[in-house]
Amino acid sequence: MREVGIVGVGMTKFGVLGRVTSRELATTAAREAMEMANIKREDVDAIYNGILSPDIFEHQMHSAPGIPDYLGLNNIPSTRVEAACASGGLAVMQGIISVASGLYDTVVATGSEKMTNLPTSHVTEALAMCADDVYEVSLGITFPGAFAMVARAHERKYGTNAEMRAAVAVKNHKHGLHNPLAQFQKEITIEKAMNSLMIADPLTLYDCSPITDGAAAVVIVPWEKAKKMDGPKMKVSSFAQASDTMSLHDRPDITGFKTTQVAARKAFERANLKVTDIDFVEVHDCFTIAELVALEDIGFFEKGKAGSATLAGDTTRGGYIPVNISGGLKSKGHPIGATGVSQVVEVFKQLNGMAGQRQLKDVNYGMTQNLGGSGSTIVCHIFERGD
Amino acid sequence: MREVGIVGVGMTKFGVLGRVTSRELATTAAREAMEMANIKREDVDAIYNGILSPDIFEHQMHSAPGIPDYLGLNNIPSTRVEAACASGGLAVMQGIISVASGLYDTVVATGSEKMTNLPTSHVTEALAMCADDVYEVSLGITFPGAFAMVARAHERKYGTNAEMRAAVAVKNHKHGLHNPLAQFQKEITIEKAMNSLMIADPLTLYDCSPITDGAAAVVIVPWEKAKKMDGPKMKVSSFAQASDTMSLHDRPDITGFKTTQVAARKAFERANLKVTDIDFVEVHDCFTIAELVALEDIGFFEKGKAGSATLAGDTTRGGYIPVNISGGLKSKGHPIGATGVSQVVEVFKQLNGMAGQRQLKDVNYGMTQNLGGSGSTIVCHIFERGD
Amino acid sequence: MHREVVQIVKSYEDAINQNRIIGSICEDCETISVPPRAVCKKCWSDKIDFTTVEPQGKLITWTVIHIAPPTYVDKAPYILGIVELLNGERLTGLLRLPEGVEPEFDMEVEAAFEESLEGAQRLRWIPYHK
Amino acid sequence: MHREVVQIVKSYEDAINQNRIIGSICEDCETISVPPRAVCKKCWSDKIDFTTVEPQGKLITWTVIHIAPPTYVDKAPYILGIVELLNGERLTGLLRLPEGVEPEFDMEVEAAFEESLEGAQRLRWIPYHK
Ligand SMILES: [Zn+2]
Ligand SMILES: [Zn+2]
Repeated sequence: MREVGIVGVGMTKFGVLGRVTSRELATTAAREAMEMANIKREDVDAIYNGILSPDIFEHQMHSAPGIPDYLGLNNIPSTRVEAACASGGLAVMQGIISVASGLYDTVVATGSEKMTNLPTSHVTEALAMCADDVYEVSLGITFPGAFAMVARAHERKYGTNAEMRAAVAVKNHKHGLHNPLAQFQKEITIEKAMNSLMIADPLTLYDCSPITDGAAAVVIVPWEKAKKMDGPKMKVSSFAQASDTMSLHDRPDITGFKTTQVAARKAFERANLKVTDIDFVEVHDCFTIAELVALEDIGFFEKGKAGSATLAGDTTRGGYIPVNISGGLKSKGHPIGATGVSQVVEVFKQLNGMAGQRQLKDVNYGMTQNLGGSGSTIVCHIFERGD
Repeated sequence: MREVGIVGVGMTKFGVLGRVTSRELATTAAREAMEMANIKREDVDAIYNGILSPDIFEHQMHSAPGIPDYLGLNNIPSTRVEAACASGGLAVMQGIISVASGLYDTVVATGSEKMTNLPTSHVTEALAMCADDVYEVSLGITFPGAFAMVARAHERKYGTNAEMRAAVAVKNHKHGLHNPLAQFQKEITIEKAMNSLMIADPLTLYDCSPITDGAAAVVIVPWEKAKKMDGPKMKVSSFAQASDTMSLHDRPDITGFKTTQVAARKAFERANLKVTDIDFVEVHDCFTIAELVALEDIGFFEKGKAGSATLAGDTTRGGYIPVNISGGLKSKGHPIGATGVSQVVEVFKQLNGMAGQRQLKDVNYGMTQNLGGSGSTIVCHIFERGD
Repeated sequence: MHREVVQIVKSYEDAINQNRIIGSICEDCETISVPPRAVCKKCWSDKIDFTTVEPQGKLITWTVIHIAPPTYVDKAPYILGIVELLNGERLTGLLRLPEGVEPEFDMEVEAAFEESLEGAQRLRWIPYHK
Repeated sequence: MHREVVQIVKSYEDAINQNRIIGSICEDCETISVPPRAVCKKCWSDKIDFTTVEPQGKLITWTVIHIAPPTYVDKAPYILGIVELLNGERLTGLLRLPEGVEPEFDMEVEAAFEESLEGAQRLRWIPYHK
């Protein structure tokens, strides 16, 4: 496989965006990314689009061809991939594979979702459909519910409590303050988080990421080509994907996700890197417990230690490992298909000194972890500075 | 890119299959393909699944991880792709790219759909959602309606009439007689087809493919590996994908699909073959007019000539170019995500002398053309004998 | 660098709600697109403005839909066609013809707007009255 | 060569409709899976049979769902948990506890079956009565 790089990124405002289609959002993000990459439009060979369910949210299937259509890029291949909340990361990964293979020289990977058309209970149902319909959804499971069961199992085994989970929310809201594209720019307190509305016991409103509209995009080219380009860039060090059972109950251990462990280990092996080489990470904090579990499963902390580490400030800017400097799903928002792509966008901006007020210093390697379902799909990427 | 081959195929019965999930269907087809390939289960590196909308048909998203789950293949990557009725062909193509890249050595590409849970009007709506929601679906378009408008434009320009369309249905039903996995094994007459229930004028019931449950699967490996294997095999000569505008009205010419023209031309170029090198073809006859248009757009016949050629018997077994020997979507059935994979299954069986009563003689090159939406996505493959 | 989202679909729907059909017009090459587009289909410029187009055209193809989705079952059979506007751009739409009038190629039609509906689905085409 | 489709989900649902929980049992290695599987999760054999399992177990984790999907809104808040059966296999299910009884780790439960419903969703877990 050829080495591959990213040479441009784009992202819409994340939030409640009114009457706009995911297709318009994806097109906007793609145009920004292509402009940053300064590529000629006729050079785009293919598009990938990660999106959860335009079917349910927008009464629209077959979303992918709509993007080159709106971009005026006639007849190029455009492929939708779906892996629940990991759809965006997977679109980036499939784009990387297609360039690494030698098939395409310039690919735009996009992620998008328009969720706020539906009332909350309908969104809750749509997301629940990423769990096993027969053995979980028909019994009334929700995604907060699935992660609540993980949180309770984790608390029993390791003592990870509500305060530790709230500390994740507080930290990510604080990080999001400096991300103008984030859905929220507002600080919260541990007390406020712990006393917010109960969603799925023990998870409260502030343990959960919001319902969001938005899109993000990246431009992928062979690294040999990227090196000759003047603009910002980063190299894809490695990527990996893993799957697990659809039903949470079918896994021997639910205090972690084996998929994250497998995907992260593969990503480290393929990049010939160790976890200590990573300078910052964007993990999938759809729920606060998910961030803690991700940090343990990747190996930044021993099992059971991420909660106290978060309380101690180890995961904030200037801490041992800065986690979700973008604000994470919690504060940045979680437009499902866009999320995994927006994680890559954040790594790109950090590695190229384009992150404005939230810029980290001296960062060489950034990592992303994007989760789908109750961890049934995980996609990890590692990127390195391009200069 | 590495050269790639197919070394095993599987396909469930296509039809009305009762209480069974698309996941069980995909798993069954995958097991059959893996058994034919005689690969060790632990050698499977990844799975791709083409499926239109488990969301709408089965209240289930995130279908892909469910397949390795049911196969007992823990933690391997599993990716869903969706491109309307071209989802299956696209899953095969993404699987081929991933093996050609060097990333994976053994990939199972599956296609599946469980459609008959819903009443016909709801299926009609779900399929219509592959058109443009804002500019077409909100106005009441259906897929028979979209192809009816193509048929009428084609009739005006080239005189392709109801009898010629009916001849496609008659021919494919005749072919399907010899396919035990086809939904229908029954001959029809031109008169019966022309006088059947009007669906979307001028298309009648027998111009349309049925609503079907089913799955199909193929095993993809590097050609270097395939050559050393004892069982049946075929080589992937080439593949290509193209997109077009979502809305039919946005295209200058609707008497054909530019996507088919572009994808077929690319496939011929990449394989260094001419249309006259192809011994038989499986095209996407979701509607009778679609077969005629496909044959013209690929180049088997001049524009406007496929209808009279079909009436003359040029597309039947023993004709100039045998088309849809499997029975096509018309007689074999059209379980959306499975269709494109089942086309590849048919080419494999023909090239390996495994097609039973419908076996063609002396065939070296087979081609597939899989269509999504009103031609907004096309995926073409060319395969050659492996011995 | 950061791009604001241009709400093209909303602009189109808002116009239809005001009984107007709009297209986009490219400031660079003057190409008009109906429905409107954020990116010019000819020169890829994104400097676009909206313009109201003549709501008349001719029927270039059509179908009569007998088997309809649930929301349209009550209306079936209904005539759906593609109309080529005077400027050459095209739109899909529902035809509302007087009793006894059949659709035919190149039939001249003009836009009407359904009163009870909202957005893009308000658009209807009726025979042109000179 | 050709494989018939084994309707595992249907078999499970049919059993639940008869107030039984079934698993698959591998004819080669005797591994039991609940819910049943067409392929043995241990040895990958597809020689499987169905077996009725003891409808008792203990609660290993749970949640109380307050914000529910539309079809469950009327029931919220409700308790959903994972039950480890006596044979070590696990199932997700709804808990129906008497007033004043709170869920706790390792609480012993047994299956009950909702009368008005069909299929997998009939399953409920209630405190075990020795
Ligand atoms: Zn222009
Ligand atoms: Zn066994």
